[in-house]
Amino acid sequence: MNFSLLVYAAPHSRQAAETAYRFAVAALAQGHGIHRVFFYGDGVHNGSALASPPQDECDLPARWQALAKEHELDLVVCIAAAVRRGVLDANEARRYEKPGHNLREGFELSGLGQLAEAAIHSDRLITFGA
Amino acid sequence: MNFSLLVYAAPHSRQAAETAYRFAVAALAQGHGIHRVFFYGDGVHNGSALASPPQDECDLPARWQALAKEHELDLVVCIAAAVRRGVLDANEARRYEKPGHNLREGFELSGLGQLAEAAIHSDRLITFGA
Amino acid sequence: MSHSKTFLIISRRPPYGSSHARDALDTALTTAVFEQPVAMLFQGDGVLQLLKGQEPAAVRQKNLGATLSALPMYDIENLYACADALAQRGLTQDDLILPVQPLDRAGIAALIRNHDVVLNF
Amino acid sequence: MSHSKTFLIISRRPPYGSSHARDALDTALTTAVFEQPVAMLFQGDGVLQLLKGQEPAAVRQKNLGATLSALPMYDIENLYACADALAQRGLTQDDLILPVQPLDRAGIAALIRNHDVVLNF
Amino acid sequence: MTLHTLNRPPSDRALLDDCIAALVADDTLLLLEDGVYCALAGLELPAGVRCVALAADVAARGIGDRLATGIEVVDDIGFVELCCHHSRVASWF
Amino acid sequence: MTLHTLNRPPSDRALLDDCIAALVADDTLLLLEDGVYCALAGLELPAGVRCVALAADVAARGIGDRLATGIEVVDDIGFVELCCHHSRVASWF
Repeated sequence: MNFSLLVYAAPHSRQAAETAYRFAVAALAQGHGIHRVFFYGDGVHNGSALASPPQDECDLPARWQALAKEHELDLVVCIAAAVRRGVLDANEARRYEKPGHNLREGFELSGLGQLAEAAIHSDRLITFGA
Repeated sequence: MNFSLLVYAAPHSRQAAETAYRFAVAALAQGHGIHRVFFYGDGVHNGSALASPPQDECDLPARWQALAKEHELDLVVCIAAAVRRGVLDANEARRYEKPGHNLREGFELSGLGQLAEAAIHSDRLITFGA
Repeated sequence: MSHSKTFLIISRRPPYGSSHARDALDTALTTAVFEQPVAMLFQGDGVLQLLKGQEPAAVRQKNLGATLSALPMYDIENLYACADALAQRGLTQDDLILPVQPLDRAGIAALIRNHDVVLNF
Repeated sequence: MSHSKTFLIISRRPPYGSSHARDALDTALTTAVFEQPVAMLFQGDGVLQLLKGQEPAAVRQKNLGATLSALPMYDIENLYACADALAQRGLTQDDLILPVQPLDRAGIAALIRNHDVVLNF
Repeated sequence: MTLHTLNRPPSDRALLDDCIAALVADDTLLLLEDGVYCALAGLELPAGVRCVALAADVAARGIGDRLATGIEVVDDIGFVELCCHHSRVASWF
Repeated sequence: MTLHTLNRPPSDRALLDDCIAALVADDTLLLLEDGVYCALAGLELPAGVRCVALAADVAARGIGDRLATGIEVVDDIGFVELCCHHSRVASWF
């Protein structure tokens, strides 16, 4: 089966982001596919390259990145939600004339249409909300 | 009268951050002092240097910065809450070996003790929560 | 079309206090642009989005009600509201910025069952 | 001391689902380190933080209950819980990781009135 | 004298109940953000408690004509003044 | 057949009521995160609705011995399987 995930919660602030990650791990372990993970609302902070949790806490952005690398996951961060909240890739940093960028490698910024596309082309879309 | 503000909500996601800003403007306009604005929890995102809202939306990090410059406000972002959430100054970026930093000029990272100190040395502490 | 699904967006939050209502609306509009059939259900505090007379300039936000009233122009014409939520808040059609079909519990359950994708905000 | 105030931290959220409970606790501990008198009130879902037997390793979080049980060691000994919140959830002192004083409505109102600084989480 | 602020709608019944339970005579309850929806129905408050709603939030939500009787509207300046005239501020959210 | 997930405690009564109202026979209600506290009291669900709670969240909150009768516990693998066995997933939060 082919899943897509909508992650609508930030790490640390809400548990939902961690639940989504565990779901992704479990689904992949059972041999299912993950068409896309779409990060929306405060969920855009899952794509932070700068998040630096203490060593005894879960580093979700790093875990998503590692999982994506291992399984070639499509991690898409909603561009409109992200730029408002200060999550930028190099392109957007240039566009808004900002001194740096902080989107983690393995994530990409794209439009909300990618959520609709994911829902259309997956067997199930599961929302992890807050 | 001398106020301190505790801002526990991120811009865009929750209205409380904007309410806090309006309160600060109103208090200063009436001639009151603001001892400190302390940003905690998701409120740390008020200190983002990269937030890039559309031009017809309120850019709260920029407004806080301008208000602080005009009135010499002490804008303190809780360091523990901030580094978890990916809001770093140059020092923390070095400490965590991150490629960049994104704390806006005019804000500073410091410990939760600054909240206690603010409460002790202000006439009133007002929380803007979510 | 093999690659078409029906979407139901359930919007449960009041306007302005958080970004949920705006995000629900943006998702509905984007999905409609993708030419998927979209229905919206306003439930709980979400019905408060439909109130006439919103003036959010003082809180520096865009008028959500004005955008909502444009939904039919985007071919989002299946607009529903929880009848209980309207009644609990003393709201009738005259109070609302655009016409919505009130649904009872059974109607809402059927609405969910009749859509391929359900997105809650 | 002229520069001393009494703090009341009201913790209303359940553990783990959000960072509120952890932030309330960190604020209480930090304030105690600053040698200010700190009381904590667990109200609403906040009383669920006090339940014995928490094992949050599976959700990759630290044990909040274990930290709470250390509060008296930080000289935070004025620990209160809303009696109604405990009763509604069927909780008695035996279910809790540390002793707390149950307070009724009037007791909670008086507690707020008797502290200089009130911080809600 | 405590100023209590509340920023959640009345559907968050547990919060509203706890907030109201904490009110005593000479306290003021300030409704703001989504909390102004609590001003639509009459709230049963203890005697001697004043209830006010923040003007910008009332206008934003289009409920200026729907407030229950006895609820005053204050602007941001009024909010600041209320903070001055009470000994502490408790925020319910 | 819909899988409904709920991640808020029962004090969010308005959400729980709307979620329960949406359940019909052959649906499953999965309680997760703070939603597992809804498993402490018995929920009045329509006939033919299964109610399950996520194991990691039950353990985290120390409520394994307190679940109402009739509520099953599933692990993350079980969550994935539930998604497969229902035609859609509605998330209440």
